[in-house]
Amino acid sequence: MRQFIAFEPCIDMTRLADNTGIRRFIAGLPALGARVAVLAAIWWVLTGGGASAWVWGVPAVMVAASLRPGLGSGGVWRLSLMGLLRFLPVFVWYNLRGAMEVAVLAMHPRRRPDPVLIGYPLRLPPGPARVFMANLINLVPGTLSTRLTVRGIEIHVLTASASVTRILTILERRVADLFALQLAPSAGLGSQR
Amino acid sequence: MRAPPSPTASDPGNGDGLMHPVEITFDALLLFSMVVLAWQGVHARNMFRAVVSFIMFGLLTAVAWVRLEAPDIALAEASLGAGLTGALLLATLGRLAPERRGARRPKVVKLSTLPWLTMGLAGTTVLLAVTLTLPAPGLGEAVLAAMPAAGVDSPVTAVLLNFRAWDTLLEIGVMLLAVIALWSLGQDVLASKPRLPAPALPALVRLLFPLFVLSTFYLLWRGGHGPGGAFPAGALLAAGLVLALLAGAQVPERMRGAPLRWALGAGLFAFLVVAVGLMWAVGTFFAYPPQHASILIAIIEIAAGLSIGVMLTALFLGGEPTDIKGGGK
Amino acid sequence: MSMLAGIVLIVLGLLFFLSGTVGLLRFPDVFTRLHALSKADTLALGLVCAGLALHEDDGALQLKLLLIWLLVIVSGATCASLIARAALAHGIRPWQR
Amino acid sequence: MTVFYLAGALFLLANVVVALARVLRGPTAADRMLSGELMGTTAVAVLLLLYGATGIEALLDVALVFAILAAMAVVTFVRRTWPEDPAADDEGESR
Repeated sequence: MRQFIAFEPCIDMTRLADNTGIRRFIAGLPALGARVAVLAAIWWVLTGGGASAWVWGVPAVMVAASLRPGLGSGGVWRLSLMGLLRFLPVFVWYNLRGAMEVAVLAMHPRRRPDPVLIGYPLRLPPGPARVFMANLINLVPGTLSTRLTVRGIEIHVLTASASVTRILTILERRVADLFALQLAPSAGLGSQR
Repeated sequence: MRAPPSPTASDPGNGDGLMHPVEITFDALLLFSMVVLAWQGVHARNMFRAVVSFIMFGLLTAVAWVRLEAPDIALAEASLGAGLTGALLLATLGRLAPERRGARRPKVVKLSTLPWLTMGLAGTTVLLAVTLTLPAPGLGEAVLAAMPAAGVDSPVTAVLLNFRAWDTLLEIGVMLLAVIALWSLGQDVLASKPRLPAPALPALVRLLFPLFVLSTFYLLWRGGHGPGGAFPAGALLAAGLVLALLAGAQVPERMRGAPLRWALGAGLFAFLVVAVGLMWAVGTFFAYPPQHASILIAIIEIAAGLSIGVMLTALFLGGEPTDIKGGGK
Repeated sequence: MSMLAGIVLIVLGLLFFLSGTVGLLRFPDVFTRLHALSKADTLALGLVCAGLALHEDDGALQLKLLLIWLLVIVSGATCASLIARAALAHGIRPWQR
Repeated sequence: MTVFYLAGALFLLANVVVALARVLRGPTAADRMLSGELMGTTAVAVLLLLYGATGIEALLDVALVFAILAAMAVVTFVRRTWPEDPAADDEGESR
């Protein structure tokens, strides 16, 4: 499996790739294409386009698409467009709410945080989606991921309340949509520690 | 975009160019916080506090260069100050013995420093007075007059890689000497710490790395007609490489020998080839014919950007890459 | 109209920056302070970027502002976890009421 | 309009100066690092506002460089200055 950033509808090309090199190369093509397309778009954003920009841009995109930092594969990023549309509003809303809650807590003369560490068993399959979720947790109301373990995430909660697990469950479902993944059957609610 | 460039500290109050009170307050506050941070950076007794102060000082220095309408230097300061300088200091701190790491330094300010302080202040005042009497434009007009033959649209790049390219050549040579000196001292220190980081870190670096490469190219391209060029681009490339090393990447086995040395020397090599080649083709040492200046500068710029990036990374590594610990994945 | 909306967004962003700083100073331990930074500051920068984008009419520049925000948000979210993990590993226990 | 942007930048700068107290007070190295991170984010915002005031597009590039390097200091910090060391788990050395 190769690591790449891909925005493609869910045609699972990797399933076609068994062992043969050519097949794997062909299977990697749409991924490489997607990578090149995304990087070319970013190049356009950086430079604003124009002929002289693309003289540099074509080699730049090629080099950027082919160089890897040598950190192995993080797994496939296969994003679904519909999932993105479902994910974005939820993310924006939660990010706003998270910032508001922190702001109120910081500004309020008497209210103090009441933090607690909880474990949240992840239902997402291992891979980039889990890391994405762990990072996302830092941006939504009252949660901060501290450790990603095999079983789940250890989370520092700013103010202990029942709404945290509900938010996390909703968020996890939206992340699964975004990555076009199926969640594992429910592993029960987050256990207090 | 909208408003014309606002008057700044570079032309203090000549006629209509008076600064708005908000600007004056901003500059004063900026200056104040820079002095505080510089003081902390030098005199803080907790080493870590000193390093963080220095990093923050670097960030504010970039803002100060922006206020002085020198975006070129701001860009260089941003790419070095926010990237490699801080990383070098933080890594050095980690190499100190644990008891010294967060430890208190002996108190430096004594009463005997007072004469030195007075002398310093007096010297600064004299320098300031002398600076104010200097003719204001400097060499700016001479540079602008020569721009049509420069081969690039950015005056700063023209000076660095055309009019005074000789200086830049020597600078790159000095950097290379520093790397050679460092390699002769010992082997790299990163290889001894193969512990794997949290999965979030490699994920971040895998995501950012292509962007580092892309923006390196962007700054090289930008250098042709605006703030940018080989130095900030090289610094950015180095930051990307260092980030990859910090996330657990190893210098690949097949890159350790000749390819690494070629990358380190590419800048100097390109410079010398162009300089000597021109002597053979045109008859003068290192004087670009105007019609080819643009492409020659581009070649040198790419080679120099690559070299600077790899040299800075080598300086961060702190020695020649070893192949003792398990190789690249 | 978009001028006014931009100003409102920027002012909101500045207020969130302020609340992030207040949180950094008032919250009792490193974990709670991380909450303040990772949420308030990233949103604050997003609001400033959005406000400036509204005042801008060049599409590439608007997207550049978005790119800057995305870079900061990705770095910020990852760094928050990294610091929290390091602090726990160094035996810093979360503050409790 | 220019004055509005400049006033915003001034506000942010004052904000950061106040946050410097966290560098001085600590108590742990992580706390000091946090104010460094705050400074990075704020510097990006200040540069964007200065861009708004002056219209010099190069300032966006400076902000972009800051943004792409935002993780640099923290990553070096957790990997080199303060690496996780199981042996030192319960003493938290460089507080």
